[in-house]
Amino acid sequence: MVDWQIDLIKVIFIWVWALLIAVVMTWVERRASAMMQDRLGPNRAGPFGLLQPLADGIKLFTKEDIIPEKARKILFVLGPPLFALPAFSAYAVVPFGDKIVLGGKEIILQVSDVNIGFLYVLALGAIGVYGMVIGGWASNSKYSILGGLRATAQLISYEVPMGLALLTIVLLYGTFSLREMVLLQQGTFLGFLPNWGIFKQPLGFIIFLVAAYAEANRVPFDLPECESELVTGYHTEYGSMRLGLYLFGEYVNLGTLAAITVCLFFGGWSLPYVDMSKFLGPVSYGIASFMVFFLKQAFFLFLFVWVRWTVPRFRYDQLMGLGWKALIPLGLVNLFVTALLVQLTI
Amino acid sequence: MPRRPVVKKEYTLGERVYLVEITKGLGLTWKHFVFNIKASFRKGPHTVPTCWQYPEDRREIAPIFRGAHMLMLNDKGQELCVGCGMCARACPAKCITVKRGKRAEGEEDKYAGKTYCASFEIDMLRCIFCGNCENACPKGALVLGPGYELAEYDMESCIYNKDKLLANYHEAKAEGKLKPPKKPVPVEAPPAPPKKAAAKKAAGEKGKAAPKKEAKQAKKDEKGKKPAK
Amino acid sequence: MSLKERIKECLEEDLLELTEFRGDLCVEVPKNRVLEVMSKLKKEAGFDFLSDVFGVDNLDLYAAKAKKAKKKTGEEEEEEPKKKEPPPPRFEVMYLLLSLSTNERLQVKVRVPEDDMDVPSVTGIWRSATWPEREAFDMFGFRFKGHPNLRRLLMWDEFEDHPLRKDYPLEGKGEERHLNYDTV
Amino acid sequence: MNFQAIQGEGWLLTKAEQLINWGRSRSPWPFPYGTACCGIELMCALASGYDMARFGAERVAFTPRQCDVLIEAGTITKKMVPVLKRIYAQMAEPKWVIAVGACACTGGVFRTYSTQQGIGSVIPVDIYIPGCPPRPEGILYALLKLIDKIEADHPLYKQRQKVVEALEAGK
Amino acid sequence: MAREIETVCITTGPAEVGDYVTLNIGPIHPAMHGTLRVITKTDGETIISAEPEIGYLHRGVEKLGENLTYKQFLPLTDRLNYCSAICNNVAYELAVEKALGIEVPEKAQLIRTIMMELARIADHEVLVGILGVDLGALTPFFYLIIQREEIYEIFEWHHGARLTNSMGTIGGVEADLPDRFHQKWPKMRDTIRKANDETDRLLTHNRIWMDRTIGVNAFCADDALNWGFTGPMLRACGVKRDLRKDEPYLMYDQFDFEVPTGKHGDVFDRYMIRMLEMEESIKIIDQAYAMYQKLPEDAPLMKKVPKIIKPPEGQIYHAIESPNGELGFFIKSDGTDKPYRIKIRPPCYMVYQAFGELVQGEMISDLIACLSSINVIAGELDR
Repeated sequence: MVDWQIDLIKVIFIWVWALLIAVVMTWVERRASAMMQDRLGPNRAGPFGLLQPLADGIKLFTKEDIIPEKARKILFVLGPPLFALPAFSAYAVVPFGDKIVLGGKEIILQVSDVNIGFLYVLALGAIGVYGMVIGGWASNSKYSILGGLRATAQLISYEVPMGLALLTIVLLYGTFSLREMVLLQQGTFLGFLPNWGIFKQPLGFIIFLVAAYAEANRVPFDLPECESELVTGYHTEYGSMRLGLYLFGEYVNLGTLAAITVCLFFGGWSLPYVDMSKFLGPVSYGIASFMVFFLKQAFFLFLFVWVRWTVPRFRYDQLMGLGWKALIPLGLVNLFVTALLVQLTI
Repeated sequence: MPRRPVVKKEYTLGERVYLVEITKGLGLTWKHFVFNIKASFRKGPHTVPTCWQYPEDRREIAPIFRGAHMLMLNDKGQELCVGCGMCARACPAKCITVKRGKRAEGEEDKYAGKTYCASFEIDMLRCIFCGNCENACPKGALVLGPGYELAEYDMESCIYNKDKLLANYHEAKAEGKLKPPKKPVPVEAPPAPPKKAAAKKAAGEKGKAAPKKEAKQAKKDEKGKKPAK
Repeated sequence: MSLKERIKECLEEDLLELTEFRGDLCVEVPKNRVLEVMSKLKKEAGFDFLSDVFGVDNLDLYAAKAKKAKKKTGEEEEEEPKKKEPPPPRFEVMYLLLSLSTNERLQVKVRVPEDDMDVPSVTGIWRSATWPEREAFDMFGFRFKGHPNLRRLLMWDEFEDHPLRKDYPLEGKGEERHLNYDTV
Repeated sequence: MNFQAIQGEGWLLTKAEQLINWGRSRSPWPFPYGTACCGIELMCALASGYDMARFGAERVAFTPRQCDVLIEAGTITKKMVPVLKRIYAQMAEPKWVIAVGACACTGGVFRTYSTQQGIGSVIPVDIYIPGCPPRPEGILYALLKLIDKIEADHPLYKQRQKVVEALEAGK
Repeated sequence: MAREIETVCITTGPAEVGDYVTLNIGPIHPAMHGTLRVITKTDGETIISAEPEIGYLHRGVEKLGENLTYKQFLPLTDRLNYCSAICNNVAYELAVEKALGIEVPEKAQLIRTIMMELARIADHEVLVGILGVDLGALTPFFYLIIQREEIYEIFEWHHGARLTNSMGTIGGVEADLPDRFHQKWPKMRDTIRKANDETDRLLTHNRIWMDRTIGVNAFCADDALNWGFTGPMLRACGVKRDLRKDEPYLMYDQFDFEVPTGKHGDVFDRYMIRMLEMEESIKIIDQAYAMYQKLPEDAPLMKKVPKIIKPPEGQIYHAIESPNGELGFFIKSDGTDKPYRIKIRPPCYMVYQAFGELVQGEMISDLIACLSSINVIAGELDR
């Protein structure tokens, strides 16, 4: 196989993977929330209701497509793809496994090991919000524009603590490449703890997680599409597959964020205390590393669902307050202390 | 501008740090999650104890539930209804129309009374299932039965005629869902004499008024015979 | 001192009529003295809580009475609002007052003739009268003088009649509401 | 694809129709237009005890653009009629309407000056549910009936008819 | 009545004139309970002024009542406050019985009390659940609604309907407590408590919930009385007023229960009062049930009333403490079998008219929280 063929396969694989996660997540969210609420959830379409997302997809595809009369047509059409695509693209730099040997060729399980992969992820995360803002503004509805405005403010406030939390990680590992970061997290430190980001940067992890929730617009930070206040927020005027794209993009976004969390704080594909490459064959090692990564990601995806159905929602000003008054100072202190420690130890 | 009380927020440390209480909450939802996951693998349609999977797993309906109407027959299979129209008068929604017919010779095994209802129509879409008609019926002929699956594609099939009402009865009888006989309600006897007099007076008035009214109603029924809509 | 006596003492000559039925006291006061009476009742008699304000249309009541007086027809239920110049005013406005300290209730009645529907508004004394007065305007057509925002409350703005009047048919006169959304 | 396949019971089109119907019937997202008492029973039908979500009727959104089934539960007054009309007009095709309870179907006991005597004269209704209010089971039964109706529908038929007419005109 | 006003009130809120956005919320809006509409002027997210518009569920109940007999009107009272229909039924029955001058037998009173308190629990459960939903916490709603289903089951076995109960009749109740109640109540008491406890654990001490509710829409007791607040809304402001204590009807003077009061009248206090009242209701039911069990099995359930009810000419007003506050029926009788005028004094009507003042200067999210905490039931609001 030639390189470009391998790359193509990897790209297709990652697309399918991202899509699959999003599709399954819609099902998991419905069933898991139902189970937490003492009910059953969709169980009529296919076994255990597994085909429910498919049914939704078919229905949304065959529904009438409405563009409101007074909407900005081009922007209205542009909104949903602009929201969903960056989330997909961010997968490109996610190392979803170590390496696999196929036909004597060593293949790194990552679409592209960009040496500034980390910045790439941050940048794409920021682009995604344009989809929301544009969609909200173009709809020409007051609820939508309120949702869009909220999304903007939320993104600006939470990008900063997220950046601060990530900066500490960069300080710690001294690299921008996600793959190198994962490699640096193997082994243990202090003798017993896995060499993972969460143990070295617990505060940074919490800040990052909260900011990630805010980025993903999940409860308690789902203000842009706050059901009870803004009807459905920025996508109030969207129906049919455009809505489907928004909903879909949200879950792809979740997948990305979960993957990044795993890469940065939970040692990526590596298992603590065990080096899988020593007792597994080259092919099975590749698969196993992917499985480990996937399981970790799945845990975070479930956490997203789990928290959503447990806590109430913030108010707009409280959300801002939490971002600017609590997370940013904490992030700064954390950065300072980390910088000091790094300086002292090296 | 409204006046507002000054509210001081006093939080404990545990409340101040969001995560403690959120973790507790997560524990609670997790408990429910695990319990229900386990329960959902049980056999039978009623898996999660708090959720009834409707078409397969039906909830127990009270025997006195006020559902779709039915016209009762007595043990000999005779129709109890005499077509007096008391139910139509008691109905707050005015959704019942009754036409009275005289029992002909040779129909004794079909109808219990000397008169019967020639036609009996209930507009289910008007009905509010209050049970006033059942209470008003002197013969216990009209009863609100157990049926609750009443949805229809059009309005016409929601107007129940006599056949449908009798069919409701047969269905309920076949399923053994007939209402248990009503217990007589213990009534406190009026102790004071002046009240008695008042009651008598009222009863007397009623006694005088009743035949006239009934006749009038019957006449009206015969004349203005049209569906409720 | 019983409530009756206290009321009598408090209202003096403003008390036109005092009736009692099943323990519920009802006083009638002149229409142009409503504000004074209400503030007096609030300050002196301790009725500091206004439960409700609403109207009553006595058209049928007078008609029935007149009929009964004329001839005892008994069962006839035909409603014929006879325009025979009924001497008492057609409408009543009822105020339900409550004393929070003694838990006593009082009904205050004001008679309003049909040709003069102006009633002083008590919103300055109790703000709780805001919507009830609007509703009474909506349903009967009383014009409460001094009300901050006397508009229709329950029916839509273009509605013309006053539905709770006795001469308005129960099933309405076939009014329908149309909205032009472009202007909203 | 030849002309015959389009004109007759074309296998592909029939399968496509079945697929579309399957998707639509398995995900009837409701618009809970609950105005009065029936709204409470609708809430019960959506909540744990009966869980309408089992049929895919989930994601209760209050924006008409995203819903398929308008569940009109409760009295519609004359003041509300223009709002109802507008909500219905804003919904995207295909759309269905369930009238829950006596008030929505005919006005019920409220034969008064302010109550609309049934929404059937304002918007087309697919299913009528008697009851005041109907039990949650009654609402679910109506939903199942609606699902049957959706499954018997021919979403591509009109399209097909158009193609056939065009081809015949061309011949 | 005891007044405990310890709080300091200050005048707050923006006052400048500016360029504001008019935001129409409702009548079809997820938080507007179906039929309410509020027209707000907003500055960003802050509400400069809010004007509620009602009447979208005005069904003409009062006019209809004048054309129906006393017995026929009873089912209509169900459709006023449909969250706790039984309280409306009993309020109406008590009013007519007052006009007739009769008092129902003791056993009927106890059954009414038990059913009313169950209805109160059901009403409060819905309120707390919906408040949670509107503030973004969906799960407690589902835990509470299960308990409501259990209560509905008892209603159904007692008089044959789940929601629009039409319980009892003028002169008493028609049925004794059902077997279901005897079997279920000991267990149900615990499950209701458990569901409340779970809600409490999910919400009360959660900082997000506290931030969203404490100090939001706080209201002064003086203003509340002036605006005609009653029930939990008034008690949240710190005024200890409960018709069950102050003007006892049925046999409430024989029960031992507390009247919980709040301090500031904010959303949190309203929520807490409802949570505490459910506990008190359970206590009342226990006491009433104990008294009920002491009565002989064939004790009378009904007072003898004529078949056609014709109260003598006159007018009466009778009020009870419904879950929302003072629910009163004014009945003017002209001696015929139909009431001459029926006026219903709905509790949430008085509260909702102050809505503009309640939410002025707060944010859009608070408007939603405020509306949920008032428990506006459109059926009794518009009638």
